[in-house]
Amino acid sequence: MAEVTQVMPLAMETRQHVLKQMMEIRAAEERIQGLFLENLIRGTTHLCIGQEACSAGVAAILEPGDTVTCTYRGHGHAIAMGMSLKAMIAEMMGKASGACKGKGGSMHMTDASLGLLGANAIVGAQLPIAVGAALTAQVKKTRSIAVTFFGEGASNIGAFHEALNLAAVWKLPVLFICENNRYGEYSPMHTTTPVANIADRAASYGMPGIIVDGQDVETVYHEVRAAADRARNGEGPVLIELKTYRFRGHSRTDQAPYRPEGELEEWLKRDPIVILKARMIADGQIDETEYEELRGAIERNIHDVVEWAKAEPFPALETLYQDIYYEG
Amino acid sequence: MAEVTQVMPLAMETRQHVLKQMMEIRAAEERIQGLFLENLIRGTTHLCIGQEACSAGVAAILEPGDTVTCTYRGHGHAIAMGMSLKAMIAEMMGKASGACKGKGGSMHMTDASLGLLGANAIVGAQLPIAVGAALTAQVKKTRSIAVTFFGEGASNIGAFHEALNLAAVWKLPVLFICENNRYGEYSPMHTTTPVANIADRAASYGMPGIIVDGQDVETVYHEVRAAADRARNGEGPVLIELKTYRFRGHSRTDQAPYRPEGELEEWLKRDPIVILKARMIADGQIDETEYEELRGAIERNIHDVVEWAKAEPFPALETLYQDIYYEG
Amino acid sequence: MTYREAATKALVDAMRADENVVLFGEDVGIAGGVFKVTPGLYEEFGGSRVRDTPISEQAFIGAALGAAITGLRPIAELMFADFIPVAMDQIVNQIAKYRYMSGGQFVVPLTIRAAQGAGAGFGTQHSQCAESWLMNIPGLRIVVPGTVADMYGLLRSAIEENNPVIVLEHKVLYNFAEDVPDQLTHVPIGKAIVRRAGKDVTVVATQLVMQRSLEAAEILAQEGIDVEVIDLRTMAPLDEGTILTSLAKTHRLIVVEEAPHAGGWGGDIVSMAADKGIYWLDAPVKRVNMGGALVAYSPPLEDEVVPNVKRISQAIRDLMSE
Amino acid sequence: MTYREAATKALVDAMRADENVVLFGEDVGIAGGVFKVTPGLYEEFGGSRVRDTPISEQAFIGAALGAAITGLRPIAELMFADFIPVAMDQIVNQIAKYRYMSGGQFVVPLTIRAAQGAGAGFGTQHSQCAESWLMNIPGLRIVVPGTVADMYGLLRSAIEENNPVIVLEHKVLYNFAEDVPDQLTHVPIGKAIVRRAGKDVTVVATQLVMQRSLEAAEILAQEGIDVEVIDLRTMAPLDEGTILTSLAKTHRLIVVEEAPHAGGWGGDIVSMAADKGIYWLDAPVKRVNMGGALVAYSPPLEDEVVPNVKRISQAIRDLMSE
Ligand SMILES: Cc1ncc(C[n+]2csc(CCOP(=O)(O)OP(=O)(O)O)c2C)c(N)n1
Ligand SMILES: Cc1ncc(C[n+]2csc(CCOP(=O)(O)OP(=O)(O)O)c2C)c(N)n1
Ligand SMILES: [Mg+2]
Ligand SMILES: [Mg+2]
Repeated sequence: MAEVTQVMPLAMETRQHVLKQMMEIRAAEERIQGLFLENLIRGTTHLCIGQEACSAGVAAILEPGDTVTCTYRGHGHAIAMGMSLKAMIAEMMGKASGACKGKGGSMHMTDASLGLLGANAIVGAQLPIAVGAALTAQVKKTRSIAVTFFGEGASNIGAFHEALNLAAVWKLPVLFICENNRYGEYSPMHTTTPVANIADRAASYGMPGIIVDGQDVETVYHEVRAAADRARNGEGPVLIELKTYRFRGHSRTDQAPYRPEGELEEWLKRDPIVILKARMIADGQIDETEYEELRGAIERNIHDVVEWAKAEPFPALETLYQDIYYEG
Repeated sequence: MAEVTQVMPLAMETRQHVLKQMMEIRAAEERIQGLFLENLIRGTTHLCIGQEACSAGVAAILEPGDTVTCTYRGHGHAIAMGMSLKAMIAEMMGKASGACKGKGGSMHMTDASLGLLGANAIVGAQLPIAVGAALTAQVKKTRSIAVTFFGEGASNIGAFHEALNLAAVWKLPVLFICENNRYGEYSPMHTTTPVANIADRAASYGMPGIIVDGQDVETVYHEVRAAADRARNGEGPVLIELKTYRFRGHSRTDQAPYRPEGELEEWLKRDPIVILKARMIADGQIDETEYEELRGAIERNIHDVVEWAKAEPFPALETLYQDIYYEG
Repeated sequence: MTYREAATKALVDAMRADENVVLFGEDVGIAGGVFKVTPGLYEEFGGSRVRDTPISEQAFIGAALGAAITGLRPIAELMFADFIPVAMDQIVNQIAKYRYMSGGQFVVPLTIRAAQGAGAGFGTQHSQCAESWLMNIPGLRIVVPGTVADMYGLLRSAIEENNPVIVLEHKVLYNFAEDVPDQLTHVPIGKAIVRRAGKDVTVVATQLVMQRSLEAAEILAQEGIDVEVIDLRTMAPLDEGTILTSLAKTHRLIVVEEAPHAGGWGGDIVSMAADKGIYWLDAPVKRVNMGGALVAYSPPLEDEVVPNVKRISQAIRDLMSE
Repeated sequence: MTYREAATKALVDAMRADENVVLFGEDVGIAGGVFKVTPGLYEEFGGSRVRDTPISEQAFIGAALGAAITGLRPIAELMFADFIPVAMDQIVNQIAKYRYMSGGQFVVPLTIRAAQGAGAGFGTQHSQCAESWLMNIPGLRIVVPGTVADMYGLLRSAIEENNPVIVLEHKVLYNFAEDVPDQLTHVPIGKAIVRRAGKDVTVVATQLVMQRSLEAAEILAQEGIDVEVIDLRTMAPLDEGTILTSLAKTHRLIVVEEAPHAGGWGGDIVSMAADKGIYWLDAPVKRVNMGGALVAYSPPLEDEVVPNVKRISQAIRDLMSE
C-alpha cells in the first residue's frame, strides 16, 4: 500500500465525499465494462479507472452555475457532478429513462440541470463550447466558470489551439483541464506530441499553465480551486495539466499491449483511492472495516441500479424523430 | 534616408539580384493597384509593399526542388521565385496566358515549374500543404525543403497548430515563415494574439523559433539560410518570424484608418529597399544614377508587360469545364 | 434601402429588442465588418456584446454553441460562406446535434451569418454557395434571402428562432436596392413565396438567380410564355406546398441553382416533385446550374458559370417546346 | 474473405506495386488501425511509408495534398467518416480545387479512407454516411464499396486514380464475408452494376442498404415482384446509363439511401430520372432513407433508423400497387 504522502488536508467531510465519489466511479466503471461484455451496452465504453481523482477533485470545487464539457471518457465527471447512477446506467443501456432518453449513450453523458453541458465524441470539440459558456458568464457578469476536460492527445488538434487563444484574448473564465493519461488511443504521448508537458503550451496564449499530480485528489482540489478563484475574479483562463494514468485500455476490449513492461504496475502504486484512503486512515477518519462497508454499500447500490435499468423500457421508435428541433 | 546599419554583407551579385527583385516587386505592386482601380483587375488585391525583403531574402536561399506555399498576399513571393511578370499580370487580368490560365487570379499565383505550389486564399491552409511537400522530400530522401509563408494573424488558426506539430513530430524539412506585419485585416495583432512574438509559439512544438528583422534583406537571407541548412540536414522544422510592416492597407481600397498616428511614418524609415540601397551606395556598389536607371528600366518593363497583357485574349468559355479532373 | 442596409437594420433592431443577443466575428466590431454590414454596432452596443475575434472559426463558432445553451442568443459572422468548411465539425457534429444527443435537454438559439455566391471576382475559394453542403444535416435551419425585405425579415426571424439558423447572404446583392415599407416585418422561416404568378411553367430559384429568373420571365412574357417564379427563401425546412400548388397549375418545372449540378439542392426539389407531383408533370424536369464547373476568377468565366438571364430564358424556351 | 481483409489486401498490393504509395492516419501503423484494416503494413513497409499521426486531421489531410502534388501517392485514413468535417476545408477548398485553381498545373493522386455508417452502436457522432456532404464538390471522386470484391477493386482503382478519391468503407460490412475469385481485380470508378436483374421495379442503393435491398428482392420474388437492384458503387461521377437502361425496362424507381432525406444523394438520382427518363416513369419515384432523423444510440432506435429489409420491401410493395 502507498506510503502516506501529505499535502494540506481537506476537511474531513470533503475527504469523505471525494473518497466515496472515487469509489463510486471505480465501481461503476467496473460494472459498466461488465455490461459491455454482456452486450447490454452496445458500441463502446471508455473507462476512467485510475483517473478518478481528476473528476472528483475538480467537481468538488464547482459552484452552482458553473459548467463542464468533457469527453467520451466522461462517466467519472458525470458521477462527480452528481448525475444519478440510474440516469447514467439507463443511458448506456439505451433506455428511455436514460439521461439523454437513450439517444446519447456511453460517450454523451449530459445533464444540463447540473451544468454538465455534454460529453463529446469528437476530440477537441468540447473546448470551444466551454469558451462559449464562459462568454455567457462574462457577458452576464455572473461569477461562474466553465471547465473543460480533455486528454493530452487532444492538445494536438486545432480546436484546442483556437479555444485557448480565444479564451485568453477575451480573458474568459475557463479552466482548460488536461487529463494527461500518457496515451491517445494506442499512441504514447511522445510519438505524437513534441513537448514534455501539455502545460508548457499555455505560454503560446500568455496564460498560466500548471502541472498537478492527478492521482492526489487533495492536490487537485487545491490547485484547481486557486485557478477557479482567479477566473471568477476576471483574471482569465488557466491551463491545468493533471498527470494521471488510465489503468485500463483505451476502449472496448483494448488490452493495452503498447504499454512498456512494468509501467502499469508502477502507476497502480499511485491509485488515487488508495492514496486518500491511506491518509484518512492515518488521520483516523476511516478504518478498514468502515471502508469495506462503504465499498459493499456502493457495489450493492450499483447492482440494484443495473437490475432496475435492465427492466426499464427502450424508447418508443417515434422518439427517433423527436428532439431534433425545438418546437416553438 | 536610413542610416547605414551593417550586417554580414552579401556578395555584390546577390545584393544586386535582391535589390532588383525588391524594386520589381514594389513597382509591380504599385501598378497592380492601379490596374485594380482601373477595373482591369477584378475582385481584390493584397499588396506586399513594405514586405519585399521577406520575399526576396527567402527566395534567394532556395535551391531547385525546394517548394513554397504562400498566401493571397503572394505577388512578391511569385516574383522573387522567378515567375514571369507576363504570366502574373495576365493572370490577375484573367487572361488565357496567365499563370493559371486566368482561373486563379490575384490570390492564387502558382507556378509548379518553379516549386511555387500555390498561393492560398484560406488563412492557414497552406501550412499543412507545405508539410506534405516536406514529407515527399523526407520519404524520397532529397535534400529539398518546403517553405510556407503566413501572417501573424494566421498563427491563431487551428491549421497552424496542427501543421507545426506534425512537422515537428515527423522532423520534416519545413520552414514556417511568419511575416508579422502587425495587422490581420483591420485588427492589430495585440487584439487577437496574446503573445508578443509569434516565434514564442515554437516552444509548443519543441521547435526553434527565431525572430528576424524582416526589413533587412541581408539578415533575412542569413537567418533563413541557416535554418534551411539545418532542415536539409534532417534536423527538422523551424519557425521564423520576420518582423515587418505593410505600407498599404489590407486589400482593395483599405486606407488603414486603424493605424496609430505616426506608426506608418516610423516604418517608412525602415523601407527594405532604402536600407539595402544605402549599404550598396556606401560600399560603392551602386550610385543614384544607376539606381534611377534600374528603376526606370523596371518600370518600362512593367508598362510593356501591362500593355501586352491588356491585348491578350480571355480564356474560351469551355475552359470553365476543363482542369477539374486530370483525364487519364 | 439596400440589402446590406436591411441586414444592418435587422441586427440593430434585434440587439435593441433583446439584450441577450451578442454578435462576434472577424472585424465585425471596430471596423464594421468586411462587407460593411455591422458599422456602428460596436459603438451602440459596446465591446461586451459586439466582439472582434481572432482568425479562429472553429473556436468562435463553437463558442456560439456554448453561449447559446447557457442563455445568450449569439450571432456569429463567418464572413465568406467558403469558410464554413473550416468550422464544419462544430456545425455538423455539434450545433446541429447538440439538442438531439442530449435527448432534448438544450435549446440552441444561434445564428451564423455568411456571405456567399459568385460575381464579385474573388475566385474559386471565395465565391461558393454553401446551402447544398448543409442540407443533409438535420438540426439546422437554412435561409437564403433574395430581396431587401427578406434580408431584414429572415434575419430577424433567424435571430429569434430557438434553433440554429444559417443565414446565407448573397454578396452580389448587398448593393441591391428596393423600395420597402416603412415597417419592415419578420419573414417566417420555412415558407416559400411566388414572386411572379404564371400559368405555363414553374421556376424554383433563390437569391441572385431568382432575380435573374424574374428578368427572364419578363422577356419570355413578350414571347407569350407565362412563367411562375417561386423564391424558396428557406432551404431547410423546404416548403413543398407552394411548389406543388404551382406544379398542379403549370405542369412544368425548372430549378435554377447557383451551385454545381451534382449534389445541388435542386435534386431535393425534383425528387419531391417526382414523388408527390409525378402525375402533373407533362415534361422532363430541368435543372439550370453550374454543371460540373467551379467558379473561376477570369471575368468572362465567372460571368458565365452562374446561370444568367440568357441561359435561364433559353432553358425555359426549350422546355416549353418539349 | 471478409470486406476488412479485402481492404487490407488492396492496401498491401498497392504498396507493393508502387513505392510512392504511403499510408498515414491515427494508429494505422504499429497498432494496425482502429478498425484493424492495416495490421502488418508498418512491419512490411516500414515507418517511412506507414505512419501514425497525431490527432490532427487538418494537418495530415492537407499533408496528403502536399505530398500528392510533389510525387507521392498518399493514402490518408480518417478513421470515422464523421471526422471528415474536421478536415473539411482541406477537402473542399484545397484538395478538390487545387488542380482547377492552378489552371491544370497539378495532378492530385490521393486517397482518403474513412469508415462510415450506422449499426455499430457508436452514437450520433460516429455513425454517419458522408457521401451526401461531398457530392456538391466538383474535383472529388467518391466510391462506396458494398461487396468484398468491390472493397478490393475500388480501393485499388482509387489508389491508382490520378485524382482525389474519397473511399467510404461501411463499418458494419467489415466482417461481411464472401467467396471471391483467387484473382481479385480492379473495379472501375464511375460504373454502377446490376446486382440482381428484374423487370418490375428498379432499386438503386449502396453498401449496407444495397445488401438489404437484395434480401428484400428475394422475399418479394416469392410474392411475384421481380426487383432489379443496382449498386451504384461510385457516387461521383454517377453512372447514369446503367440506371436509365434499367428504368426503360421497369418503369418504376426506388432509391434506398443510408442518409437523412433532405440533401441526400437520392435527389440526384431522381432528378436525373425525372429529366432523362421522365417518359418511362409509370409511377411516383420513391426514396427510402432516414427521413428527418439522426442516428440515435439506443439499439432499437439505431436498428430502425437505417432502412431495413422490412421497410424496403414494404416501400416496393406500395409502389407496385400504385
Ligand atoms: C477529431 C477526432 N479524431 C479522432 C478521434 C478518435 N479518437 C477517439 S479518442 C482518441 C484519443 C484521444 O486521446 P486523448 O485526447 O489523450 O484522450 P484520452 O482518450 O486519453 O482520454 C482518438 C484519436 C475522434 N474521436 N475525434
Ligand atoms: C479561414 C479564413 N478566415 C478568414 C479569412 C479572411 N481573411 C483574409 S486575410 C485575413 C487576415 C490575415 O492576417 P495575417 O495572417 O496577419 O496575414 P496578412 O494579411 O497580414 O498578410 C483574413 C481574416 C480567410 N481568408 N480565411
Ligand atoms: Mg490520453
Ligand atoms: Mg498580418
